Amino acid sequence: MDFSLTDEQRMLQDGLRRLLTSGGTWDAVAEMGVIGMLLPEEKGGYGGAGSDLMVVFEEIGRAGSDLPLIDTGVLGAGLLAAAGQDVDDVLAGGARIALAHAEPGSRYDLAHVETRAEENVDGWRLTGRKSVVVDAPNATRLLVTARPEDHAPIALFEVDPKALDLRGYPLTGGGEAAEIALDATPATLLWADADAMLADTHARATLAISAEALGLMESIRALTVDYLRTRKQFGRPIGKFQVLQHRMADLLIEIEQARSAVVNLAGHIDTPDRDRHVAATKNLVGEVARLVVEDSIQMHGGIGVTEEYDLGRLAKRLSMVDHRFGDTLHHLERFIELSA
Amino acid sequence: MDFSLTDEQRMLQDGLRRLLTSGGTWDAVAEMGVIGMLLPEEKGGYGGAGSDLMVVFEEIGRAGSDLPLIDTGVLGAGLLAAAGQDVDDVLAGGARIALAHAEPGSRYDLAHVETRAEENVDGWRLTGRKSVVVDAPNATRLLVTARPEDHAPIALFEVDPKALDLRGYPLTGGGEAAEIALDATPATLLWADADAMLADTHARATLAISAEALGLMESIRALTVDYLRTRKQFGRPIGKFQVLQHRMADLLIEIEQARSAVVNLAGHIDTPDRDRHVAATKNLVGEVARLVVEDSIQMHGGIGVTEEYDLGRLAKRLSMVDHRFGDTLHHLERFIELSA
Amino acid sequence: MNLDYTPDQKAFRDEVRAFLAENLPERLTDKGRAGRPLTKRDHEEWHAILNSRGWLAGHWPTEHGGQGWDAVQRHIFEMETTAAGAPRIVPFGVMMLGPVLLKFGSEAQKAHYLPRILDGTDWWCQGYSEPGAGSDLASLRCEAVRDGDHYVVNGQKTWTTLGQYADHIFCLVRTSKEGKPQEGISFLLIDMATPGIEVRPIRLIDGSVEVNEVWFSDVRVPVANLVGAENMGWTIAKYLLTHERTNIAGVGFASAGLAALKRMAKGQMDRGRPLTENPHFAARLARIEIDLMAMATTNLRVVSAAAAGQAPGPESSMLKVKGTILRQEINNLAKTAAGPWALPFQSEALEGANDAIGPEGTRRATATYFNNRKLSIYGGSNEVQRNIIAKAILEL
Amino acid sequence: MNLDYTPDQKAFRDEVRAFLAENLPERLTDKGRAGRPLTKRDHEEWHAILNSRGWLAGHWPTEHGGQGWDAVQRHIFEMETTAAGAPRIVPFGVMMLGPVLLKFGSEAQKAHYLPRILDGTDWWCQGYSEPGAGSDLASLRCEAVRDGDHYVVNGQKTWTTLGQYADHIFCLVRTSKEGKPQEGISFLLIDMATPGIEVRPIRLIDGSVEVNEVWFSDVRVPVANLVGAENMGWTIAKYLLTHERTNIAGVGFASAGLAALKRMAKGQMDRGRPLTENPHFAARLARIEIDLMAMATTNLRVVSAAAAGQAPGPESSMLKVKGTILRQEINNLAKTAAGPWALPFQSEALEGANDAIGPEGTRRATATYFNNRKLSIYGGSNEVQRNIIAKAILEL
Repeated sequence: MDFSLTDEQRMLQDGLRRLLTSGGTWDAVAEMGVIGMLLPEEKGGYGGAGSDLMVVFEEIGRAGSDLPLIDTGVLGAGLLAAAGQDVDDVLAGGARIALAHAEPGSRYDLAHVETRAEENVDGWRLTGRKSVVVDAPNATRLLVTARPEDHAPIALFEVDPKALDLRGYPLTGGGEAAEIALDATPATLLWADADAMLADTHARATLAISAEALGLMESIRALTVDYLRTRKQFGRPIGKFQVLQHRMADLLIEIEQARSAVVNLAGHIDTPDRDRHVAATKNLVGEVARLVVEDSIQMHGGIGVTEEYDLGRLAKRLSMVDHRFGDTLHHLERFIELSA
Repeated sequence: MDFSLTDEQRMLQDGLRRLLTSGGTWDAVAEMGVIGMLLPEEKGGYGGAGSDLMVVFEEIGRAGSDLPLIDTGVLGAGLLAAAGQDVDDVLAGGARIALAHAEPGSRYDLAHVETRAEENVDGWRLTGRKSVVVDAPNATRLLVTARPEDHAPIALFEVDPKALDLRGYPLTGGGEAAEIALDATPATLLWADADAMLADTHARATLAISAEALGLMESIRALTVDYLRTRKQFGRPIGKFQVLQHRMADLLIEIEQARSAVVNLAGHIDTPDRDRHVAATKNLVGEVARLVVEDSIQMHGGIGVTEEYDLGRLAKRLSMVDHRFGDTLHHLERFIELSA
Repeated sequence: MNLDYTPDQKAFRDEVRAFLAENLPERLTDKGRAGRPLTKRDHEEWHAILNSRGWLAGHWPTEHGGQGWDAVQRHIFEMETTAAGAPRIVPFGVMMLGPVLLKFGSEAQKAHYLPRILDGTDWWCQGYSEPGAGSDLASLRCEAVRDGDHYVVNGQKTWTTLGQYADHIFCLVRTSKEGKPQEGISFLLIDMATPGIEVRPIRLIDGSVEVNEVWFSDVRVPVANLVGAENMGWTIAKYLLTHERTNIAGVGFASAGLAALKRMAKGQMDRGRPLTENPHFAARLARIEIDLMAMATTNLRVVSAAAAGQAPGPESSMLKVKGTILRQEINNLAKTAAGPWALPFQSEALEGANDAIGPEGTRRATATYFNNRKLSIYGGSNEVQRNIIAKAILEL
Repeated sequence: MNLDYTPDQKAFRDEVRAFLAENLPERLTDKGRAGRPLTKRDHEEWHAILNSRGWLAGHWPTEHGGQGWDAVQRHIFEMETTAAGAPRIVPFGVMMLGPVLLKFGSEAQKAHYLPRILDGTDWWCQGYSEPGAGSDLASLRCEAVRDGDHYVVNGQKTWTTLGQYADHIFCLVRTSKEGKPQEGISFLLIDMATPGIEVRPIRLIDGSVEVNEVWFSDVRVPVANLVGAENMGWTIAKYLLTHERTNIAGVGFASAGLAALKRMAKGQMDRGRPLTENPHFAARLARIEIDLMAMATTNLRVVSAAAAGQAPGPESSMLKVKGTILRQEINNLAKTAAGPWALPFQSEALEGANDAIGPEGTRRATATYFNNRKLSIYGGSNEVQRNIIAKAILEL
């Protein structure tokens, strides 16, 4: 039993924290080798353990960064590698990849794919709609899921993003996404039976976003503690009010719970019990995230919801964690099913 | 729109409160005419409005009384009157009635009756088990439900309690109950198709116990406010600690919610929307009861769980409200079904 | 005990309904339903419609252009207008300054200002909070120094809602530093066209620009604009905090919000069934509805007592706390129901662009969730309300 | 990062399991499973079994009859014994007084008392709380006045758990009224056979009689029974509050409680299906289990840091709060699961009567629910724990 980081992980943590504090760009992060840390050696990377993902994404969260590391690194590179593609260029930062999987009616159901793939003499063509495709407006490579027919396995394709009808928009808390309409769009088949690799990469993406949430919580906690110590009302620091003291103590307790949940998932990401931990962790992190968002804003008062103060942006990002890869309700139900 | 009581109701309230404070007995309460207030004129009583029940049972709860008014007055007299029986003697206090309806496996499901009724030349005989029959050890009359065959309507019988195998025991928070084994026990048929009258009397019993819960909450609130004002710790009344102040404020808010829920049910007990209000009120009262029980004990500290201090008994009675006529979970599910 | 309205109250309700059916512009209800913010013009249009019927300030006495409604009538009006999707009445003139002038204003002030509130000549905003004095109003520092027939005002106000639309502001200002902090505060009416006033918008995280900072530099305000006596501002502010708050629970908003949430959730598919059939979602919806059914009655009990002339106690604080918790709960569940559609940032600024993302009911869920965090912060934060309740019941 | 035990730790775990399989009497686990309270004899029997293996106080140093277990080994032992349904070790001698004597006791005290704790000669209880000093220990008044070679003790202690079984009590007593209240407190060992001591049971609402009042009238205690220096009692009490609390989260109890709850609920039918298939019940069960999975890891993180020699911070307070909330949540859900079977009053007194009502798992649900309200009250109430956490993080 050992909860400490390896020396390499500690170096990665320190380096990444410093880089992100000074406004690390996509290129700088890639150059540091961070993307390669997200994949195991057998897939071309040089990390890929649950704890590697935890270290990287906790820092991403702590900095409130909106670099699309989950999309390019965990989902994109993960799927490409699983499909037997060379990812050296991706790990070096040479591509930004978006995964167009969710559809307007799919909510959080990975199996809901109505986009249709048809093969003719020219190759494959895809028709359907893809929804809230994160980082698609900036992607140089686009992975798309579709089914050749009802009930067939989900197949993974690549589509040229330049050839697309793509409607981009900003995301709450940073970053961008797009709605994508496919209308007999030419595509290259990467893998015909992609269900397992989708489940696997989404489990890892759930770990990543949960760790990111943890980092966000830590930053919000620090901001709030600082505010309680310095902001004065009724003639004394508001942190002297017992009600706020206890609320802060409860937040701290719950953030520790979130950290443990992320540790649990990191430690089980490559075990048979993975899915149950995915559900437990994402549910707990979602519950705690709501508490942290709402209580930290409440303790700040009005300034907590202004754009110029940092809390608002962090709180928005943290609040949005519940809306990717399944929310608290979705994972509660999953946990019950998997526990039966 | 009028939330005030009639002059008669106010007199009843005052009189009953005075009587119960001085340790009112069953006979004294009956003599005051309280049982008759629970039934409408067409059933032989002289009250029976939702607000009549609310007034009576709020006082029962406030006093922490364990007089079996629900069992004899609401269920017993209610069912007898609905079955066309004369209830003058019951309203005068001449009988104590227990309803043996629930069975070991029925939980809160009114329709779950496996006790079998068989008719032969000597009349009806009942076989089965009845469970947690409140006040049965003291009952002079015993009503029993049974079915002549599977899926037949539930029929209502009367059985001589003296002829029974009855195992009595005390209840948490006061009063007694019994497990009853029926083995070809002779019985008199009162009504062959009793489903509707069971639903009706149980709706009224739910109103009664919800009002009783409200009275218990008010007494616990008063005890707790008093304790916060007088008990000193760290050199000042513990009511000076902001955390306890806010917790008490929240209790007060929730007790007002419980009062409103009881008012809602009292106002809808004879309307088509009755069942939805039964579910809403019992659910809310159960949730608030848990909060009041746990927080009042916590604010009292150790003394709150000692037998000699009054809080413990009141808290136990209040906590048991969730275990009669359906608990918060049962009524949550009912409310969802009825709202669909 | 009778939960039904009296025949007179029913008749009034029907009258309100008929008026709304006839006069409430569909353009405005559509905007409200889509969660799009109203322009100044929209508000003015609706105020004028109500005023034409004498209902803009129905709770004012008849001699000042109101109807003398009691608390129950006022409640009925609020419930009906909210249920119909009418815009809320901008409260600063009608709900706040009006009652203050009626209670504390001079005859000249009443004669001058009240008609101008009704006919829309003046648009008021509120200057209470300061950067260092939010919930702790007693520590406010914006000061008014007497100079002949004028006060000279210097300082800053903040969180001034819709201040960008206003041409007048009523302010709490410090006129004395003697005695207890709350004893040196006065209530002052200020024309925002006076030189030295600057309004700066504050952008909130939902993208909205409804609140503002207001800066005062040597702003000269006639002494005639003082309401009540000098240093009486605290009394006036407290009066507004406990009286005139029949709608503090926001039952109408909550009911409308819950209905919209249900409509929206029914249309969201979750693993092959409408989200409303997910038992865990249904449970949270049911808990809210059950709580709201009770709160509506708590509210009516308070309204009914107020109509019968009973003095308000800590009830308005209780309604404020429970009401804001419930509305925020509804907002949170709406954000949950929106699912992945909660992710796109759809601020007011996008309103005109006609390119909103996702099904209509989901589009403003996230923005509303964040915007309504304010409910438990402003108007006396919920912590301050709990202090008030505790003080009243514990008498310590 | 590795969540698995090391090979050595696994070997130790297997060793504990094998020992329990061999030596834990079924009679005791049966009693525990049925929720029946253990007698003094039961406890003594189990202590003797453990002591025969040297495991009664495995965390004590080897020279005093322990095994020198680190925090992880101690955790493994606690988890395994709880999972096997073994009685808990009565903590007052082994977990509380032992570590105090090891840290603060004289050589003579160690030599005399420690072996007697292990072999069961002495049964200790704790004299901390007083009627006016529960969470506020600094205000305690039970006083010890020096008189030659003795202290003369007068006053009252309360909430003395299992005091009716004890022959010795360790007490916090006031030896000085100078300075801050906590500066005049001393830690005293008292033989309960000394004249002037009276024990009166306190009956609790679950029917149990596990706590007591202890009265002292002119009780003469040899000065040699003082632990540490005079007026050093506060330091000793604080040491116990932050150290030696590896099991404060009660993960083992919670896990065993949750498992029992699941077993019981599966057997309760709810409208034709096992209660565990009611989605609303299942949701509450799942939330508890998810929270417990995380808390178990929080606990291990703290244990692991302690084993690595890190000083305890506010972590033990955090574990106390979360742990008691979770256990009380489990108790409440068990009461819910018991349904109407929660109604019969089944106190300890009925234990021998062999006439318990309802299915076995349901019988003690209500009593346990009420009895365990104490978890958030004693050992420093959860309010006091939150004060400690806030002080540590806010540094105000």
